[in-house]
Amino acid sequence: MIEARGLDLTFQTNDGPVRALSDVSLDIGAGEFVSFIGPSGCGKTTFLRCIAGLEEPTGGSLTVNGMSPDAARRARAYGYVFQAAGLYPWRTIGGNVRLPLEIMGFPRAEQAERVRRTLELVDLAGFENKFPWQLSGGMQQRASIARALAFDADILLMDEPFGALDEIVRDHLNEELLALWRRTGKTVGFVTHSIPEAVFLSTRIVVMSPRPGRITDVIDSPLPSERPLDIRDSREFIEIAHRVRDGLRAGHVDD
Amino acid sequence: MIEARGLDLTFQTNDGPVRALSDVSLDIGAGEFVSFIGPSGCGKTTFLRCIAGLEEPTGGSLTVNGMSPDAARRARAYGYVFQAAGLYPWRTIGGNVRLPLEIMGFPRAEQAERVRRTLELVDLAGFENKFPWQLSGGMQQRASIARALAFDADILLMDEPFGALDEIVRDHLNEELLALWRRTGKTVGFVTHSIPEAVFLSTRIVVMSPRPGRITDVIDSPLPSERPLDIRDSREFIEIAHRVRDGLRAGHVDD
Amino acid sequence: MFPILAVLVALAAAWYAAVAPMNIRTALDQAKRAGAVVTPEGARVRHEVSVWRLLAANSEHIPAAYSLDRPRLPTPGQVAGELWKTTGEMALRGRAFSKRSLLYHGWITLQATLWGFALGTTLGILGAIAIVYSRVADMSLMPWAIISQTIPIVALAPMIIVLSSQVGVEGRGVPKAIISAYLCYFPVLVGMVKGLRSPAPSQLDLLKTYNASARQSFFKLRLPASVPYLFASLKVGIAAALVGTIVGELPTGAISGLGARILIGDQFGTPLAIWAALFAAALLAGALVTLLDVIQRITLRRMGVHP
Amino acid sequence: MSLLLALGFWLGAWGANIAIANSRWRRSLPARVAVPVLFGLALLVLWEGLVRFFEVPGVILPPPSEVWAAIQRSPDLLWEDFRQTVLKGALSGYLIGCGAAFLTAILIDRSPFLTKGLLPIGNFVAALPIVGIAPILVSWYGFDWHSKAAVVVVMVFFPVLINAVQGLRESDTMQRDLMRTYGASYWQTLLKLRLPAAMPFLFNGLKIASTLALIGAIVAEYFGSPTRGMGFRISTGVGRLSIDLVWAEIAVAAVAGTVFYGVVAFIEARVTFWHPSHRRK
Amino acid sequence: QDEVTLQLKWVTQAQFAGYYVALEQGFYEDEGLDVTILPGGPDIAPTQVIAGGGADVIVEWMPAALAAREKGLPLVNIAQPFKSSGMMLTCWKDVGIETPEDLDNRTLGVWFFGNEYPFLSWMSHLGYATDGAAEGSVEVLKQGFNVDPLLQRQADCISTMTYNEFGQVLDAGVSEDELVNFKYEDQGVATLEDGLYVLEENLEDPAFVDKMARFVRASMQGWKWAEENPEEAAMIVLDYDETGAQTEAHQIRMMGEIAKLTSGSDGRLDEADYQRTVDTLLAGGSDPVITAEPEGAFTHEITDMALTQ
Ligand SMILES: Nc1ncnc2c1ncn2[C@@H]1O[C@H](COP(=O)(O)OP(=O)(O)OP(=O)(O)O)[C@@H](O)[C@H]1O
Ligand SMILES: Nc1ncnc2c1ncn2[C@@H]1O[C@H](COP(=O)(O)OP(=O)(O)OP(=O)(O)O)[C@@H](O)[C@H]1O
Ligand SMILES: Cc1ncc(C[n+]2csc(CCO)c2C)c(N)n1
Ligand SMILES: [Mg+2]
Ligand SMILES: [Mg+2]
Repeated sequence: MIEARGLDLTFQTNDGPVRALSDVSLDIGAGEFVSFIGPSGCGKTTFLRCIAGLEEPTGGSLTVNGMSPDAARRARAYGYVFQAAGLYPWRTIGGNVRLPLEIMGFPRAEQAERVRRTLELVDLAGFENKFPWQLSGGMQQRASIARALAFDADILLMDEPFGALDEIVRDHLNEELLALWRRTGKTVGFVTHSIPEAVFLSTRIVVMSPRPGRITDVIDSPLPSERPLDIRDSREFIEIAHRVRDGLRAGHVDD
Repeated sequence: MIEARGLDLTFQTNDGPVRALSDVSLDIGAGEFVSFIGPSGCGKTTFLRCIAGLEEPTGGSLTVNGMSPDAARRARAYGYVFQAAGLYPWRTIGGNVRLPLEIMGFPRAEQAERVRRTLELVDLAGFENKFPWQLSGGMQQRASIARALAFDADILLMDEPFGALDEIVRDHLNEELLALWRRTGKTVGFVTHSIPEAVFLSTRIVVMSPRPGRITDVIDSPLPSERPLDIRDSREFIEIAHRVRDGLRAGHVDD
Repeated sequence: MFPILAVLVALAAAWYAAVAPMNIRTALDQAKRAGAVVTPEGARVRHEVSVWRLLAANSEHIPAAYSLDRPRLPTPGQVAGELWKTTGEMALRGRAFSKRSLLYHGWITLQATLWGFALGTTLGILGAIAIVYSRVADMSLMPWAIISQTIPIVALAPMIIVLSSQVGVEGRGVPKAIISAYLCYFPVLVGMVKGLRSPAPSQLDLLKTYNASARQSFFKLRLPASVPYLFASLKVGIAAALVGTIVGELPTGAISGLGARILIGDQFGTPLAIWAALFAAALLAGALVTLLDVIQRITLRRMGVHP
Repeated sequence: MSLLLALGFWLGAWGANIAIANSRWRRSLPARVAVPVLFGLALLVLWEGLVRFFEVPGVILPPPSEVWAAIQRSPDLLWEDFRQTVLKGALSGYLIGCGAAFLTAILIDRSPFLTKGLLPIGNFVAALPIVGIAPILVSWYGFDWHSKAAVVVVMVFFPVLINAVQGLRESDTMQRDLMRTYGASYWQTLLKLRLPAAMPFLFNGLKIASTLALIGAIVAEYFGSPTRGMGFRISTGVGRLSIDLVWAEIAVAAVAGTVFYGVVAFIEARVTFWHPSHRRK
Repeated sequence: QDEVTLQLKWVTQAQFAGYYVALEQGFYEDEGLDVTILPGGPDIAPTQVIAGGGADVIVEWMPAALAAREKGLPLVNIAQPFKSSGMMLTCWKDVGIETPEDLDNRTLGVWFFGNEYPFLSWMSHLGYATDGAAEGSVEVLKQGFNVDPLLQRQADCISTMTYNEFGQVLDAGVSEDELVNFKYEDQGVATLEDGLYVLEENLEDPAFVDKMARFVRASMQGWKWAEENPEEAAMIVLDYDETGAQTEAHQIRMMGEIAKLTSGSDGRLDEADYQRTVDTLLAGGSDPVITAEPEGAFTHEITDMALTQ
């Protein structure tokens, strides 16, 4: 469904070019849940942005559903959670979540219903009329997750969505996300720094490494799709986590 | 050194008052390392901001080194790492780290030296001349940590400084921070969502709970001040972590 | 309110202090003609002497500097008196809209200003939209928008009048509004181009992932993000529109309006009339800008801007 | 015939511009020069065509070719006027006016008292109409360029003030809080945070003022001047029906104004490179 | 009724009383004319207005009209209600000016905008250059619309009209014996002011000619009425002044002075005056206002029709 072949991306900056992606090849099938993990600056965000058609690769090829990322973007195939919440300061929390719904022309009643539902999902019921600066950091992040979940995109791209959340909310949202994914069969691209989270959620874990950003390891998870929270104490889980940690460490040694 | 007595803080918003802190009393002695943990929206940031004199409590009393927080702020007692990086877009990374040094009137040569050293500490050597928008999210966060460490404040207030970092960098920075703390005897207020991180770093862990924000538990850590990374596998460590997790969970049940 | 009063009092005091040096020459000329003793004697000689020495040598004539008929610098009191005579007093006598009343002329000017402002801001905003959304417009329009502002309106005014009369526009209201719009549109254009481009790349990216149409990204992102720039521009724009109208009132036949009052006041040597019209214009502009400021505050508050 | 030719040229230039603007050289310097030049040429050709076709009398609007001839005829005259009006009147007035407005903005911003007291009054000074102040200032500062500079000062003051004040309020809360944690003094916060954050707005004002300065200097000459200067030449030219010379002066004004604006915009791009409006890809 | 649009040279004031009187007293209406009077102002060149079709007939000074004619705008004088010129140069006596010879090396205020021609002719007559204060030359200032340059001694002399600016100087408290006036009329360089001009091509249309004849007849009737009833005429002008800034005293005095200039004319252009104007302008020295004897710059046809009926 998503096919990257020898992807290359070099940024031109004031003090020389920065190679953010180098020869990245990856296939993501429909309905897969793929996590990206890697040291900071290894190109995770950049790769997600390429998939979403927000960044123009300088080399290689990339198709999404057989189309160019741009065409897929135009078909509104994505929901994107950015690394920074990026709420519009002049809209209330409700208004921010409603934004994509307005743009995609959902009927008014449904807009209200969806806003209510997704805000409840991320535990923000009652904060509808607050403005972003009146929310704590974690609440802002949850609002931005709600914004991406409010409409039903086929592909969900999430860039460290749960970074600013405490363990318990995080576990809760992990479960919700997993349930949503199983229910809807969406394709998910997920960036995280938490190895347990990556293992818990994914069907596949992509380990990346920086300078230049590239894929160093792709780990398939044989865990069943039904995953209670305590699967994290299973031997299988711990083993996969170990493999991921080793992969990560390898990337760091390169420095 | 930091004394809060019955602190209260209510925000007035367009749809009614929000009680962000309610009857918070806490003493932090000089040289302590205190972590704050709690569900998002429980007032961690708000409390840190009160200590730094950035927010005016609506009730109770608060002194820092026997002064008002405002006076302490003016005496340049703090280094503050904000939850969002907040780098100035018109300054390079090096320039951003140099900013507090310029303001506090460090000599030029020392400025350069300190910038170099702290950037190295957070693994950003070589990114001195990049602009903030040319950095990844985690790199921005590290730059903002470097900015707070560049000058030697007595009190370090850090609001989820390592949220956007991968495990390995995070471990590395945890160790560095601990070493710095031991070496300098700074007082540290540290907000985190990671229970292991809190336990690993702190002499005391403050568990908070929302609506209204209050302290529900204060857990002393009997761990030795010399803490290798593998102390995390010790029984003592795991026990404390459990207590923290229980405290956190209790806060969530309140909802 | 108190700070405004305090600043006003300070300004008025400085003004009063400036009246004596500004007017002393004229006052001495008149005193001499009336037979008083002044030093030095000759008008031509006095002209060579600095005002400070004149003030020192003729201190008994300083009061006269404050009550001249045709002062170089009238006192605030004189200006206020003239203003009152041509507004409040007329109104009290029920002649608020006679042609001798500044209320009437202010109204004439205000009308053209508002038309010019409406036309100018519309043009400015549309131009900014074109420039922000169309590369061709950006590359070709902006340089010429700049050039348009370097052409002095006074040079164009006669052409605008001739052309509008050829197109069959009766009266001088329309050319005035056009001249007013010509001055007004540019600040709005420049400010709005900046404002419409002010959203951060990440904010734009979000809309891109929704594949928002140009229209949607305009109304949902660019426009709200540009509001602070918009209001700064509108305030400059309305002031420019008023200046434009008044400038336009000279070449359009100087028939009525504050500009015509100023010209006639100039030609017939009645400086008080000029100052009164000037202040009327300033009051008008101040009122308009203050109104925009209030609207800005309300809008920004409703947009939840951090206080 | 001339009309058809002109229309044809215009359409062709339009098409060429669209092609250039969408080509991949669109960011290159030649393309960025070519597009406005082509656009301008098209306007000139259209102007020439329309004037010839409708036989507009030369005393109302001469064709560009005649204007060009007038420029070639009198370079010395144009240079003398340029020096008088632009170099002496407009430029010095611009520098003084913008400087004063900027300082006032800082003063206003520094003291809440002045913000409440001076800014509302500043609003009132906003629209002191140039035609009203020009005769007064000519009578105060004489006929030469000093009075023109004074008019320019008054004209540019307000746009720069409004934008500077707005700009100084632009830094966001977190950026200001950071400075507070450093215990930064007012001046440090101003220098290191609020001024850089204000630059996008300030340059807005400076750009608008750069065109106003020229208008101000020219119009002021209507109310008394030596027998040189662009405003003098324009008003005298209209009276003498030497409209070709008038347009030659206008052309000089346009070039001077554009260069002036361009210099300010160039500096702006260097100073506010970090602002999203300059960070476009 | 035939429509006629008249473009004045300057703002509504007694200088144009005849036309306002004719309008107010119904003289135009009696001739079957519906006349619109457009006041002028700075930056309105009546010549440009008529060229653009904004007026049928304009009030203009002959030097400007002849200059326009040379520029290819064929204006024709159809009537000359002003017999003599009201222009003067008014100087301070105490700076030592008594005769034109004393003007050497002085600073002089002059109106431009097409009104500078008589002055330039006079200077070349006197043999003075006009490019700065020096021996054998004068410094020329473009004067604005007020008399401040004289009162504040920024200039030694300024241009005045007997009926207007000179009064302003006196109003400012200056007595006549402090001043020296050089009337252009006395200096032999007077040029004709305030004539009525139309476009030559329009005169080929008999209907237009007839209309203009009626217009001139009614206008002259207005002028004669104004001369006989100066105070009422001034009040009529005041009624038409929409700025409301003109005063009775000013307009009555102006009407009195204007009457002196119009009284010698029945509307017919005196060819001797015309010739003197042309000679003055041709003698403009290095930069003559016109370079060749104009042809067909006036016609008696209209006044003949108007006056013989
Ligand atoms: N706009 C840009 N201009 C120049 N360089 C950039 C730009 N965006 C990213 N980079 C560089 O590209 C590299 C990869 O950045 P990217 O944001 O993809 O990292 P990441 O894997 O998301 O890191 P993190 O976990 O810290 O968010 C970094 O070295 C960064 O400096
Ligand atoms: N400026 C403000 N105006 C109004 N309400 C505010 C403001 N700042 C914070 N709040 C409210 O105060 C409460 C505490 O916020 P705070 O930012 O301290 O939470 P936190 O513990 O830091 O959460 P997180 O872990 O998500 O950052 C929240 O309910 C928030 O909505
Ligand atoms: C731009 C311009 N400047 C000066 C005059 C001078 N002028 C010629 S006739 C006249 C009326 C006399 O009171 C005046 C003032 C003008 N007309 N236009
Ligand atoms: Mg990233
Ligand atoms: Mg927080």
